Amino acid sequence: MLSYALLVHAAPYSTQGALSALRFAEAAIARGHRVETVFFYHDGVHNASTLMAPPQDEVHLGERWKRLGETAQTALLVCVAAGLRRGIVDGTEATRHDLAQYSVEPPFELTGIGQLVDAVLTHDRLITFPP
Amino acid sequence: MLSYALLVHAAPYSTQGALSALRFAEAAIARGHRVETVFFYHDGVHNASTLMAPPQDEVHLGERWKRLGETAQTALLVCVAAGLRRGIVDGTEATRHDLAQYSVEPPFELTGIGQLVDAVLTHDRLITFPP
Amino acid sequence: MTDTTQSASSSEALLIVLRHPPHGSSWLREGIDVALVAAAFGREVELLFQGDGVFALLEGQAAGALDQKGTHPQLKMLEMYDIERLWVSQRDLDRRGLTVDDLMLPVTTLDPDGVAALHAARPLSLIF
Amino acid sequence: MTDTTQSASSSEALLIVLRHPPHGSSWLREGIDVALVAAAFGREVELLFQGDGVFALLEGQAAGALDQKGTHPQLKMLEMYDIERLWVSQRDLDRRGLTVDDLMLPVTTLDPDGVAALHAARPLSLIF
Amino acid sequence: MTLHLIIRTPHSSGIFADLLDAFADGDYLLLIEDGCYAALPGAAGLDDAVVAGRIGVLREDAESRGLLARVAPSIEIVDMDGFVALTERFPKSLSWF
Amino acid sequence: MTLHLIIRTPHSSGIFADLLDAFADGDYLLLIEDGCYAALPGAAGLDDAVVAGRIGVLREDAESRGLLARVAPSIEIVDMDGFVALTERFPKSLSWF
Repeated sequence: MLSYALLVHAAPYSTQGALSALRFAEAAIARGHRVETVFFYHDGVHNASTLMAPPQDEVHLGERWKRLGETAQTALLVCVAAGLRRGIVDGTEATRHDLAQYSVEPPFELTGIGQLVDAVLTHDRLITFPP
Repeated sequence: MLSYALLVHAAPYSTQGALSALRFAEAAIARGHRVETVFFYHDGVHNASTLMAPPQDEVHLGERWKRLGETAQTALLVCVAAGLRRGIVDGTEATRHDLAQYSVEPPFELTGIGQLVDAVLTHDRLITFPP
Repeated sequence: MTDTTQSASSSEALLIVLRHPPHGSSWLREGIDVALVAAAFGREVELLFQGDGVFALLEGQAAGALDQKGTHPQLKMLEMYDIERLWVSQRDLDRRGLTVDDLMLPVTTLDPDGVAALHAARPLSLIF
Repeated sequence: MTDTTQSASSSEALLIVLRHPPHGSSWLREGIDVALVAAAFGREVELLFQGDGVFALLEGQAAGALDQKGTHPQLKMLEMYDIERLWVSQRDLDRRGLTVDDLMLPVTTLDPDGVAALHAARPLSLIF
Repeated sequence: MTLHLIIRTPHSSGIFADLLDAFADGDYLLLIEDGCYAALPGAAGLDDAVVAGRIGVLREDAESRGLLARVAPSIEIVDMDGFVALTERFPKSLSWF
Repeated sequence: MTLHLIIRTPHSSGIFADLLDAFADGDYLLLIEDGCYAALPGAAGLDDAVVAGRIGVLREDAESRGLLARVAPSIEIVDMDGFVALTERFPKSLSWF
């Protein structure tokens, strides 16, 4: 059994990258591995938005990530520097930046780049999903 | 004097496209033209987020677009189909989709693709800013 | 290969240029969406498949994993919207080892001069 | 051109591969940010400039319009973070009509075999 | 030994040149997403000599694009389970974009 | 007559081939953003014969990239005001990406 970290740069619904990452996570778990961390960077941070409202007949990426976090205890980490400038903020950051609304809720978690470096160093595998 | 429509596909802060579009708009106005419409499509819809919190020493794209809308009477139109799935929703759509928060406020306005077709047909010029 | 650029019925037709392949990104779907809306508004619409956009027409496409519908069902609706003029760059087919026999819809191929002439003949166009 | 792949002090160094040019996208800045954070955490970090990433090193860059700072100020901070091993693909310089004299920092060039050997020698790497 | 992943078509990008420069003995290349188009026999981009026998294409992505029956005979067809198996075999992976 | 805009480097993308196919008599090509790198004399991508004398580069974008002193002599340097002026002269513009 290996521990995996996935690095997701792809924005939701614009390219296939987020779908590929989700499919990979599910296939890895099916083979008995642990997907411990998904780190969202670059436009990948938009995957963490709690405000997605896709058509009923399309996959709801936010819900799928959330389900992965809950069922596989995968940490869903969002780069705070990449997120803040793109409108990806949780309640705490919204208050700090005087914003009336927010777009991120648990299990997604805003963190620093240090957590990505940590994931690279401590997991058995890192797989990157570009836009 | 010509009337311009700008089509912005570029996400904020990920590529230079939104900056190029803003610079073009300002230069066109300085030459006496009207920039009547900016239509945000694809990942360009993220420019409409009211939740951006960029570092102090970087341009605040949301504020710059808003200022353009207010000073030049430019319509800031956001494709609703592209926006909803990406977490770009106004208060009305948030209520309709049972979302507790929203990410779009006036002068940005969610509209259909028909408004893009209309802009192509009725303005003197259409300039596209890709990602 | 027929250069029928000059015979296009209206120089005011909206030309939608499709340059991206299906599934990998939303560009193709978003471009076709614009074409369908413009046609629904009564505007004459033509499509030009250029570059990797020729892959949009490849016969035998299917839905992808995780509810990815793809764009081939949309393309099959073109006729219903009276979008009947489909141009394809022959050189871009050649570059990819494809021929018109590999495509799912009847198209008119254009050589590079024809591609340039079509672009030049249409005052309104959008690239996706 | 010196192949010093084998002499790298630690096979556990983190290799950050930079393949995008400055200003046009945030890739370069985001890649350098990861390098600086890793170095601040005490990890040995090396940079490989490949493809359009070689443009990051071009002498004479400046801030852009609308407060675009660019990445050249970041690169000048590398030494402060003890990131001193900068590899550049000679072939990618050649392809762009550039030489090491066009670059703002001292670098070590690698031929294609050297690029492949460097990639193979580093168990930890990230491409931006 | 590195597993290389590529998601772009060979015609749309200059990545293939950089990837081939970085390809070492014992490495493997998996074509996914729009990278699958590089599996067409007529496609440009891949220097067969460098990657011969060490290249695969992701079944699901090739199938949805209508490529499954067209894949060049020298290219392996790999499903999602096989993709994960490749990441087990290769301790390092690089995604080119 | 069309104003063509390109934002990518000639090495990173296959767009230049498609753009040149679409380039007609009387058209003009303006290099902006990362497209400015195509203004380097040693850069691949542009077939001079097709676009000769009808190509410009955006000053601000070339300058920030350190390219201003390196632009090939056949390429015009155009500022933002000149960019707008080009859109006045050419009723149609196409952005390639």
